Amino acid sequence: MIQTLDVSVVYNGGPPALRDVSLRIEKGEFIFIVGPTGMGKSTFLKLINREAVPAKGKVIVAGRDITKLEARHIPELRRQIGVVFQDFQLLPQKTVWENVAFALQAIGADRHRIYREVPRALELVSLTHKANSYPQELSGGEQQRVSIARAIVNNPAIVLADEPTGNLDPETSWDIVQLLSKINIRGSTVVVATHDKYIVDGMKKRVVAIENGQVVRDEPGGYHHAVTEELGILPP
Amino acid sequence: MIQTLDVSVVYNGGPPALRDVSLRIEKGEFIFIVGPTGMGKSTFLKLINREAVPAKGKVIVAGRDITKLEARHIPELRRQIGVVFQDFQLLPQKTVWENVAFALQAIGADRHRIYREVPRALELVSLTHKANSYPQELSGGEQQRVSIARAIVNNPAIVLADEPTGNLDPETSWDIVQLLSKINIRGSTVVVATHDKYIVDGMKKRVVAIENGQVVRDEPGGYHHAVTEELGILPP
Amino acid sequence: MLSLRNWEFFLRETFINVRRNGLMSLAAVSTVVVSLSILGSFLLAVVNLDAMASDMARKVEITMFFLEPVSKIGAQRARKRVLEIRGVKEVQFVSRREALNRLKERLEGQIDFSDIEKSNPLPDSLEVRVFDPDQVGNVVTQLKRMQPPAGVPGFDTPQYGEKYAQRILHFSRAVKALGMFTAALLSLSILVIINNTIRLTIFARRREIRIMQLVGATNWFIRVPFLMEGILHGFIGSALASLLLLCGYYYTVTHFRMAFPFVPVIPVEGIMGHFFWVLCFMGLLFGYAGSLISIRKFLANL
Amino acid sequence: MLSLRNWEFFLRETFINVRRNGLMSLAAVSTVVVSLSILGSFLLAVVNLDAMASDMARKVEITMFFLEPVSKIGAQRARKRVLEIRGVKEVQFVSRREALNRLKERLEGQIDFSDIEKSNPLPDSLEVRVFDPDQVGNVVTQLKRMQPPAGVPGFDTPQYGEKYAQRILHFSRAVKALGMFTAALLSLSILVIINNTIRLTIFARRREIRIMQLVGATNWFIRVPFLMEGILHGFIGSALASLLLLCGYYYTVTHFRMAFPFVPVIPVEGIMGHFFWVLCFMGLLFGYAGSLISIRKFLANL
Ligand SMILES: Nc1ncnc2c1ncn2[C@@H]1O[C@H](COP(=O)(O)OP(=O)(O)OP(=O)(O)O)[C@@H](O)[C@H]1O
Ligand SMILES: Nc1ncnc2c1ncn2[C@@H]1O[C@H](COP(=O)(O)OP(=O)(O)OP(=O)(O)O)[C@@H](O)[C@H]1O
Ligand SMILES: [Mg+2]
Ligand SMILES: [Mg+2]
Repeated sequence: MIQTLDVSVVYNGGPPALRDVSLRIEKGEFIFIVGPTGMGKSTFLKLINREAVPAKGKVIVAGRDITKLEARHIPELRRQIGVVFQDFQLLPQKTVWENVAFALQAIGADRHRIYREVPRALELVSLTHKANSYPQELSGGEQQRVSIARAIVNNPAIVLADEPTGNLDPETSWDIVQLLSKINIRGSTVVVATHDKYIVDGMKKRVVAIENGQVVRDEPGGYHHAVTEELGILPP
Repeated sequence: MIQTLDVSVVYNGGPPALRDVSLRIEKGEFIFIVGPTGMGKSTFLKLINREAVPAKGKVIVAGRDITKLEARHIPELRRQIGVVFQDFQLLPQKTVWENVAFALQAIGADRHRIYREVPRALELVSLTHKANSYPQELSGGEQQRVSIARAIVNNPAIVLADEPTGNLDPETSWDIVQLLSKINIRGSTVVVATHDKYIVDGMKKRVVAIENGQVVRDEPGGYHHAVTEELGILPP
Repeated sequence: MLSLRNWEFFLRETFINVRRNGLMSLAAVSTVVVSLSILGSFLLAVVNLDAMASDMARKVEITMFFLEPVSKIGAQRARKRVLEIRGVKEVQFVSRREALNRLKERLEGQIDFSDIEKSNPLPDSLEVRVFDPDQVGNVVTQLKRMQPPAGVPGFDTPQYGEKYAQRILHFSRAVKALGMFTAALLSLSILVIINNTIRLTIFARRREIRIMQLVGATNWFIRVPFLMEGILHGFIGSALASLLLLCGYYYTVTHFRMAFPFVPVIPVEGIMGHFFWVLCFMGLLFGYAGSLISIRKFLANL
Repeated sequence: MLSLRNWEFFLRETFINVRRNGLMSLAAVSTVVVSLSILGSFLLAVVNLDAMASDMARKVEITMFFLEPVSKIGAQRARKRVLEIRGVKEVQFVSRREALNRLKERLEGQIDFSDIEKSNPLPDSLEVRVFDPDQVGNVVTQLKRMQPPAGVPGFDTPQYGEKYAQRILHFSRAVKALGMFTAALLSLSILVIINNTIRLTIFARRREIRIMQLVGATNWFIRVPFLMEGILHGFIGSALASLLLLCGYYYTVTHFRMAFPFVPVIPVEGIMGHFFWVLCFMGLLFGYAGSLISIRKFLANL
């Protein structure tokens, strides 16, 4: 369970990126965060893995207020969360294989598990043939899929995907969302920040729209409210 | 006029990223490059600004075969081309303003021109309020728009846009494409590699589809052939 | 927490990093080589200077003039008695004849010795050397108190170049102190240089550290490969520096000995083992300290 | 191509870079400070050692013994004659009486002088000093050929500690040669260190260089701010090092003089201006060379 209570985020002196956001995401939920560019979607995701610290309010993840987490306990939190970063954040000196394996090594997985899980994850994002390439040798979409593979390789309780299909064609995008959906069905909570109208409309999941740092819409349905109405899905 | 003649690109020892691609783009054209992820769209764009050198074939830009260009003449070529990079390629130590200004400084523009053009370009991508931010302090979509502003600031003869709307919401994406269209009407040749079906379908421009390093479709119309037929636009 | 599996990972990680960051490794290692060579050369110079100064100091002599001419047997007895005194290293009997010969040699051409040679105004004497130049004063006091053995004439007050001895001692102490002070300062400087270099190699990879943190790696997990890399760079660099210095020293000593046979230098064998390990240890330590100090900064902003 | 506008841009660019890359600038500058301080200290030491050795060599004396006792006026005449010889710096008359007094002082307690004092076997003499110790041999040859002025007794063959003089000369030359060789080697080492440091600062920004190339900047346009940065780092570092060294030297010289008043050291004023500028120039040069060498590599893959 993820919950934010009246959270505001202020980046050094600027206007608040999030303003009094209260949102509750149940365990096992699949939720889309949508909204115009620069309105606070990534910031909201960063709150959950404590990349961002709120100026005010509480962020509760798995029953703990992580705003008060000591620095040395942050890795524990992050190991339960798989993140697909908007800018991929791949280690440039490591191959695709090593990048994905690193997420397992960091949590102390043994050789056996690494050699079982990494190929499986690469298989899921269709990158087995690029295992020995370095990130700079990949196309944008391939890098994005490496980031996805790394996020899901250790079966995290929470998956945060920030624009996971921005560099993928519609067909591959759909495959990736199906993959996230599968992981969700297996028990992970999945939060996807996206601009992809096709996907949001097609999935008919809960959609939270953020505008100017505030939640302006929270209902199951499509990317736009009109679509939701068209689909005939009513707010809960 | 941009023309490739039987061009193949091979990245160190791997399978060819482009195979015998012959394509002719007229001066003042607006063209979309589409295709599944990792199939060679970016590689095609990289050929034009000589980021990539073909293993075979000719690449003719403005009447010159640039595959034989000497290293010291490459900057001259690149100054005529504005590129929106798929991974933005912003200078991390420079502010948004400085990043955009750098493209002008590099071509030796004077102070006056810089102070006139930079604010105008930032205005066009709605980033005037972020002029003094550093790239790390921007959202993904904002970074992307800085890259766009830099690409168009010096009115280049050719604009190459690699996935220019991957991090933008549908509305902003549409605005950006309109912007590129306006620049096209003013005389620049515009080549856009994209996955954005909405935009390609909406623009009804020439679409080149690349798959497995080869041109598999080249016709005015939509993202998919089916859409093109639906639109009733016939191949020329 | 530090299981075998982890160490395996760290070792592989370290070697992969060193290989993939060839340029940085080269820069780090060559800086260590060069700077430790400087430090090492300096230490070698100091050690030798110190040895020379000590050697000079050790040459301070106390002369005991017999009040009257003495027989060979009497001289031997007196010599033994002096040798028993604590701190005395060597005692040599110098007969009046020998003393005159020495003087002649020294003043050759300045004096017409024909007159003097007949009467020989020089007395018999014992020349006393001490182990530790610091002890000259003590030994003299004891020599003054000493009773000559039976049948042997007494001694005049012991003579030694007091001012000269003081000066030499002063000098030798100054060399030691200055050497140690400068060595400390130089070591510190070298540490600064190596630290800067390592900091820059880590700085070039600050983004990687950040990514590792974002993926949930603990700080020590991130830190260990960097520390091992620092140690490796330090060790390789210092080993190369040691080798270079030993070769250079061997060459220099050989030539120096030929040019200045009278100046005492420490032979290569005398410093080899010790020196090699000290320098390697220093390199290792500097590498470790450098990376430890440097990485801290980049791990801070979790 | 290099318009005023460009220089304005480069200057601003350089200062912005130095400010925004505070950590790297700090590392670069402190490395320059430390390594040039080492080089500077060494040079100061060499210059002083050289001065000392020259001083020693200059003390080599040639003694001309008169064959017979000489009058004061005769001695003065002879002295003038000797002074005319090329290469002679100073001539001092030493009477037999003085000579005996000196000897007494030296051999105090070793000889009973009562006998000698009466007859005084020592001759009158002239002590000759030369300007350049290398010229001793020549001067001696000329002295041998010289005719004593009228009314003055002739001279014995000129005496000088030939072996001693040779040794001192040898030593002084060795100090000079070794000093220059080591200074060259050390300068090279410092260049390596500074070059490595600058290379790493540029390495940390290799991506930026790549981006600038992609945007169409020419290589010289990219290079100039880096070069200027290198020069700035080198200059600031060397200026600080000079200051540090001058203060340190002043302090050391003051104390050293008190401890060893008989050893000649070069006063601060004697090196100040010159030294300061040489070191600053070196820093500047090293900074420039370092960045020029380093950036080349990163500009290559257009
Ligand atoms: N590190 C930072 N420092 C300062 N401002 C920041 C920082 N990160 C984000 N911002 C600002 O906060 C606002 C929200 O950013 P955020 O990344 O959450 O937007 P977003 O909704 O993810 O946008 P996009 O769809 O473009 O990714 C933006 O205006 C951005 O400029
Ligand atoms: N520098 C490189 N070294 C080696 N292989 C590369 C390099 N750059 C691209 N490739 C490979 O070439 C192929 C084509 O890459 P390209 O970037 O052109 O694809 P793309 O069509 O732009 O894909 P995307 O839509 O994901 O951006 C990919 O398989 C990629 O892995
Ligand atoms: Mg975002
Ligand atoms: Mg691409």
